[in-house]
Amino acid sequence: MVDSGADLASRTLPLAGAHGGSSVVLLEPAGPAERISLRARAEDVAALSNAIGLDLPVRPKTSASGNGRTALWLGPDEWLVIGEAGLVQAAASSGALHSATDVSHRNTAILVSGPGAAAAINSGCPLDLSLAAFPVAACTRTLLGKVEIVLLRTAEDAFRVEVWRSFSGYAFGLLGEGARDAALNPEPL
Amino acid sequence: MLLIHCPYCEEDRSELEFRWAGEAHIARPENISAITDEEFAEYFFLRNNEKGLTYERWRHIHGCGRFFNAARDTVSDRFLMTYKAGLARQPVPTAEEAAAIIEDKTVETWEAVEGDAR
Amino acid sequence: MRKYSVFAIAREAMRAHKGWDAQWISPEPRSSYDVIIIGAGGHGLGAAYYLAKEHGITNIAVIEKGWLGGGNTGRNTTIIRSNYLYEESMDIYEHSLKLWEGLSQDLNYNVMYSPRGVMMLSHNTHDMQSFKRHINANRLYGIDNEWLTPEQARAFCPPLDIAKTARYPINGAALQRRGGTARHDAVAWGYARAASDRGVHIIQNCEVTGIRRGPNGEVQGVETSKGFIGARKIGVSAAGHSSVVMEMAGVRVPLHSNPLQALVSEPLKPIFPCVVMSNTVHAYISQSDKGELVIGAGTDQYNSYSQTGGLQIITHTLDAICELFPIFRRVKMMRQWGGITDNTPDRSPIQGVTPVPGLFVNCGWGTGGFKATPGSANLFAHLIAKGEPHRLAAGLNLDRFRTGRLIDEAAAAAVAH
Amino acid sequence: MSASPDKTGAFRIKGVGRHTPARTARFTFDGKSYTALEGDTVASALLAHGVHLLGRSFKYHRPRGILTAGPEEPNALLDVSRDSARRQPNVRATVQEVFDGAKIASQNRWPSLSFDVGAFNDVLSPFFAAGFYYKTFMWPREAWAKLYEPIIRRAAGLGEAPKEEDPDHYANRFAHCDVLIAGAGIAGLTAALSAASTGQTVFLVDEQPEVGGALHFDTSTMIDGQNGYDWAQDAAARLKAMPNVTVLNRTTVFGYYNHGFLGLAERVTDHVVRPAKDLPRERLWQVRAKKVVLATGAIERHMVFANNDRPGIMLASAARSFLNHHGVSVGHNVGVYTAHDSAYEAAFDLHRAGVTIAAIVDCRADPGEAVVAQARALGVDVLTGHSVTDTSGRLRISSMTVVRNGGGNARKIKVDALIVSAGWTPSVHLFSQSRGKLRFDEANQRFLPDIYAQNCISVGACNGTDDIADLVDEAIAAGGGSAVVSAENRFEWTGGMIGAAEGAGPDTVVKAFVDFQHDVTAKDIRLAVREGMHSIEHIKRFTTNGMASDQGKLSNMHGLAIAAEMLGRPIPQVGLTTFRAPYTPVTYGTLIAHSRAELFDPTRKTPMHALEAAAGAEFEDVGNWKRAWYFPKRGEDMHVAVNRECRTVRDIGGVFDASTLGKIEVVGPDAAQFLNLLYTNAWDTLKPGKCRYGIMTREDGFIYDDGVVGRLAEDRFHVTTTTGGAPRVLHHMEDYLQTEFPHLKVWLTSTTEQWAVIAVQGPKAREIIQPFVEGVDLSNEAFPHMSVAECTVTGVPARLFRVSFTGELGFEVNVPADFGAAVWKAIWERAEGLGACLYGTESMHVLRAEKGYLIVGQDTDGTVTPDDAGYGWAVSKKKTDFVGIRGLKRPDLVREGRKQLVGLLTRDPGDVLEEGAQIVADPNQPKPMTMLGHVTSSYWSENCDRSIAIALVAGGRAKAGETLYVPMSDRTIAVEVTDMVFFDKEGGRIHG
Repeated sequence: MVDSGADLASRTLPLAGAHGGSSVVLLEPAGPAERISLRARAEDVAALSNAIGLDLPVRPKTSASGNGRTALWLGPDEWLVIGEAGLVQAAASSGALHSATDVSHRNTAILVSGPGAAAAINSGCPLDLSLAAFPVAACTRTLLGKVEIVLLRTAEDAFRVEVWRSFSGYAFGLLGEGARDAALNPEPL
Repeated sequence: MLLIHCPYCEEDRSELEFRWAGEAHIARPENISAITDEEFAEYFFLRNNEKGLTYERWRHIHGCGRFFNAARDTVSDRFLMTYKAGLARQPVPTAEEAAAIIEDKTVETWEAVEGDAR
Repeated sequence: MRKYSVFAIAREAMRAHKGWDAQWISPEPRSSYDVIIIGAGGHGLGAAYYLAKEHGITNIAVIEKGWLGGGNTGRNTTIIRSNYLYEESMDIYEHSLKLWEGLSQDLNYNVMYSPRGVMMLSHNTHDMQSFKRHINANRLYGIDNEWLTPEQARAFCPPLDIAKTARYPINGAALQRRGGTARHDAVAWGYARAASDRGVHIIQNCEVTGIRRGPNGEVQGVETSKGFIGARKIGVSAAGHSSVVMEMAGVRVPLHSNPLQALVSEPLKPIFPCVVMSNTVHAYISQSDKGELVIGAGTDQYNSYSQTGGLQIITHTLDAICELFPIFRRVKMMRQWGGITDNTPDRSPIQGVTPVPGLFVNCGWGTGGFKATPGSANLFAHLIAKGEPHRLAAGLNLDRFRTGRLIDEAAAAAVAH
Repeated sequence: MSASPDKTGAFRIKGVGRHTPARTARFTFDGKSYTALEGDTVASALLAHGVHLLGRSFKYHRPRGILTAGPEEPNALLDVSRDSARRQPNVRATVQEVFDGAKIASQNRWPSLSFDVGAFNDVLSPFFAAGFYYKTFMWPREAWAKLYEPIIRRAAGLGEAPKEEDPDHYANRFAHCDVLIAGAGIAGLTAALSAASTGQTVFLVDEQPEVGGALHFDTSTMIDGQNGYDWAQDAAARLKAMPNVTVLNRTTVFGYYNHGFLGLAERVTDHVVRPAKDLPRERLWQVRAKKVVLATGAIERHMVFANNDRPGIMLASAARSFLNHHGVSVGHNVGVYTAHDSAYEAAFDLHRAGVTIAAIVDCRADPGEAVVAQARALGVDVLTGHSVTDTSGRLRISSMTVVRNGGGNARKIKVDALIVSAGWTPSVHLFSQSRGKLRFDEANQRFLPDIYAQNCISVGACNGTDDIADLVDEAIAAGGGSAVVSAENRFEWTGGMIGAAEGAGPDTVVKAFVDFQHDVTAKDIRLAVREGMHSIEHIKRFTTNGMASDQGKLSNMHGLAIAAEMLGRPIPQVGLTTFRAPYTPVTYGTLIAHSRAELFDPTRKTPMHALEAAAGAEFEDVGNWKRAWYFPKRGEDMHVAVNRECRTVRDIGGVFDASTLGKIEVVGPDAAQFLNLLYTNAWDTLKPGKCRYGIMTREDGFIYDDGVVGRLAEDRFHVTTTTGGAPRVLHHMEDYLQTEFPHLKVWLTSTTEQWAVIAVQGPKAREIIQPFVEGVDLSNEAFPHMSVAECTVTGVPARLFRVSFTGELGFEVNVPADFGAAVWKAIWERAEGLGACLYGTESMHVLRAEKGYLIVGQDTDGTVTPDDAGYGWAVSKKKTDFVGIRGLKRPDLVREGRKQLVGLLTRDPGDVLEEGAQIVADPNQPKPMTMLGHVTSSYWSENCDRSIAIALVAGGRAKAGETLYVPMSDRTIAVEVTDMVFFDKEGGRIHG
């Protein structure tokens, strides 16, 4: 499904107007993006990679970017692909057996950046976010407090937090508290 | 809070990300509509509830989403191994193999320490 | 047995309390008994007591792996109530509640049964529908349970936050005034003392390792760490470990053993007059006579016999408690612990005969075993003595998992504690 | 000593202690103002002013002072507040740092600390032996709860609970490290230096404001040529400068859980005068450590003798801390009673500071030679082989009675403080929490770590390593790296005892306290044994020894020894009670951290929430969701609003937010086959473009969920679930897909939140949406009831369903969620113009009940089969398999007389039954009544102009036309059993 026919001005983003952070963490709602939940068996990965224009990652906790698209490994047959319009059609053009479901509006994203970014996320996320354990481009589904998120490290001190829209207010609020605390006691390691 | 090795994510992750999913290796009867009431009760309700080594399923629900199998000691809560869904029941590491992994003088069960001391 | 009374205390006070007898004796086991009960918790000791008192059977041993009352009897949050939904449940829990009301006097042991009221909070339309279903069923069954408005609920429990702005505002509550608490250790000790006085042998630190069966499959006795002990009848009342014991007789029971956690605060002056439970936010709380806030936390999700559990269970319970009672946020947790509950698929207990002649089972009380102690023990004694269940416990049989006639309080109700 | 006119206290000794004299703080204690030095604890500050009386005991209300200088303190528990909302009861005076403006009060006394009416209990104490309450208060039966218990409750308890909501906030941090070291004394610091040298990530955690542990009091240890305490501060500074090391002070490792998981509580602001607004009061650290080094030290024990609890009696190491760290003397004329050499060093330090040592009474015949020699050299009177058998002094000790062991004349020695030591108990709490197994060290009468359950190692005093060189080696090895630390002590310590001292033996009636806070005496423990309590757990519970807020840190070993002696059994056979988390009490607020108010639980709102709120909606909680409940207009109550909404929907139309319904996209060539297995219905016969209502059961055959399923293409289904059921249904489906039917080529994706769903229902529904819809012919013929199409609505890509939960002509417009608000606005504008209304969940419930549509979870619980619900038709008879097929055939699920859903009409149409009301055949039967079932749904139906109800009734369908009764508390309501359809029985409207 594409948004081409729609008046983009009438889109209401769940975190519209949200702002927050602290001296060491910047919190920003990400702009709208197209996303698909892509599912396929191992034998069809190559064809889909071709069609989408990037190599779908096959190692756990990794992502790949290319052609304005980013594919996040979420499970052995599951990717979250984020990018410009046309993802469903691109996947379909592969001719390979797969499932591509539009989740562009299901998710929204929070961009967390700054020297305290990891500490802020660790206020609610049980993962080891040291660079050794969670390097740039690492990604996974995990928890932030009481809600599920998909976490992608976009730079040493920047993360993208994908979250279902109705949980985004909670996630933003918790990250806000985490950001505040990170300013007082930044990344311990 | 347990630390669980997800065989799909190939990593130890916090129990928070997982959901326990009952005893492992209980196959749904192929001819389920033909089985007796007793057989149905056995299939649906009866579980081993072992005190000691148990085979169980977990789902990495807030991770890769996969169900997988685990062998765990229900007294010490130690995981002996985890393996992917669909694999047959795996033998647990022998005592020697386990000893190679775990430092010696490790207490085997909680039962042994509760309430008293040597 | 010396009768306990204020006069006895006064007499003993004059001679430095040196005249008290042991509350129970710890004999070496005989070679055989008429009845062996496995598990010296409240249910097992109570069953022995009632067998002796009401059925004239005194040649009984209660065999305990550890120390009496050391399992779930001594680890629970001591809530007592009978306002269940199904007749099978109402029968046994109300039978129990009636026994609680006179238990101290019956045992000559103050078990501190305190009918301070158990209030269950309703937070939404579904809760209200469910609670009113309970209240109406209870009323027609002769069990007290009443609906309170939020204001009435706060009047009954002043620390309660009934603000409409709460995340889950309270839209009412169900109150059983006869519900309350009792002193858990005293229940085990009171039964032990009264049973011992009637000749029952309580054999502690004796682990049952096998159940010996005769040529026709009937029970003959138990193998233990103190040797073989014969018995014509065996009652299993080994909460948490029921599957393990039943397995010794080759009987599988549909149980999961899970750690259930609880915690207490530092002692405080009286602040909390009753018992409050909320299923929607998952919390229950009361204040002990010592002043500790006693808080029941959740069950860990996995099977375990470890009597321990994760910190996340505790934190999740406490956030709910502080949501209901924001003044408690500065109160401190003093001690946390876990017990092992055995849980059935329908969250109702199993008490009945088994496929093995002479073997009787009482298990699966989940998180509700303490409140049932006198009733369960009393009816278990009847079952063992007569070989068939009492009318009030007839529905709790094992066969229901074959027929599908479950007693699913959890499925039917908002509250399954 | 030089009696100084110091405003920070007459017992402050110039030139001693580590605080800066210029930096003072003022606080009040029980209303009286005191000046302290920054860095003082409340205990040291009060002692500096000669204040020893700090509290009253739990049971006998005996005057109590300060026993320790650390978190093991059982007596000196105070109420500390900043302001009325920031008041904390039961604070240990020995841990709380003084801050300017602190208001501190004693507890558990009335009317005052020095004159407490409750002390009458002490006079009556012969009656209040351990467990006395089990033996009395039984008659009359009602009196326990009404009379005795309230009195006992008022007498018990320590502090007053806070009365206001806590305004402070708390923080949480998850963290990981290679090595976590608990305790930053010599052992912990050395282990940290060693571990840090390997490049591992290290957490060094200590509960005190500064590192050093025992070096706070121990002035005779030299390390690397430096005074020990100074070395510790240097070491900490070096560690803090390393990028791989985190040093946390004022932080307690309170719990050691499974698989290297530890809970830490960091106290951030309790010592700060004016905390910055952003600072959390405390921070919870949840740390996963690959390895744990326990360097938790040891706790000194008190001596158990008659009247050993008077204010002014304290542990020798505590007195040494107060002196060497805080510069405060605990008295002018101090007695020493010991069974261990360490107390001598306290005496030496005090002596050096100019304090008179009245005598050192040592119950041993042969104490360490070096310390005795030193004492004699200093001219201190040492009485070996003597015991203190009593003390006097009402609010503070004034003398001790000393007797030669084995008999002799009692000698009364005047003292104003008595310092005691029975030796040291290794702190094995965390080791024990980690499920490690202890062994009893017979020679030294202590429990030590033996078998480890986790990747953990104990070093130093908590491991029983007394020799300092050994300790350092052990710590370096535990750290796994290298470090050069050379340490030496002046004296080697010997001695120690556990159990009652001379004069407090079994043949005495003296009050020799074992557990101070709970007033447990040696004779209480003996009484417990006499009464048949032979397990240490029984003794603990009967006497409450070790169950106070200090969890027996001082009392457990003494209690055990006394019990063992009484039982004639060796200590290991009597057992040791289990150590439970937390090590010291932890504030609920810390454990909760961020999870409060808005962050207690996520509040889920639909894309149209703000518009609904603006339209005046009242909301109800459904799971985490806020759903619009009803839309009252000015002056309308709920009843009036709902009546209006219901009427308007049927007369004209209504717009409803159905976004919360769960949605799952089922995609793949085997999608239909998969649904065939998961639902009772058949799906392969459903054509693309069509919908079907489906029922899902679990294997047991009971209804689990329901919803409409639309087939968008051969290989793509849009499945809807109940609002509350969405996550569990998806989990249930994944379970079967991954483990039972992995051969099926199908994938599941939650799309609940992808779509905003706007239901438009009523005769004008088509007219309302028509102008916005492109790409589908909405006519009845082209797009009949139970159709689905992909199209655009207001230019937005949409999935349009022709479905109805009201029995009216109806559509559900699904648009991508970000467009929900805009599309809702457009549709509502037009609907409003046509006379339609907004309606909420309450009206939705009424409207569907008028049609007899089921709500899973309200009309069914987990015990209702599809046939019970009147939906037997939805169970395929042709399929050979689906989840539930076998469970449905079980004897009880097919028996006669099961409860079935039926309609009920009250005889008086104005009577609205109570949901949850019970139904009987004979209202006059005695209790307990036989109940036939209950009312599941009940409403006033404006459209039927009467009340309607749905009920589960035993054998219900066969009872159609019969009269049954609903007995309420004040009256009985007669009802007639009917079918479940109350409105438009022919069902024509839905096809309008």
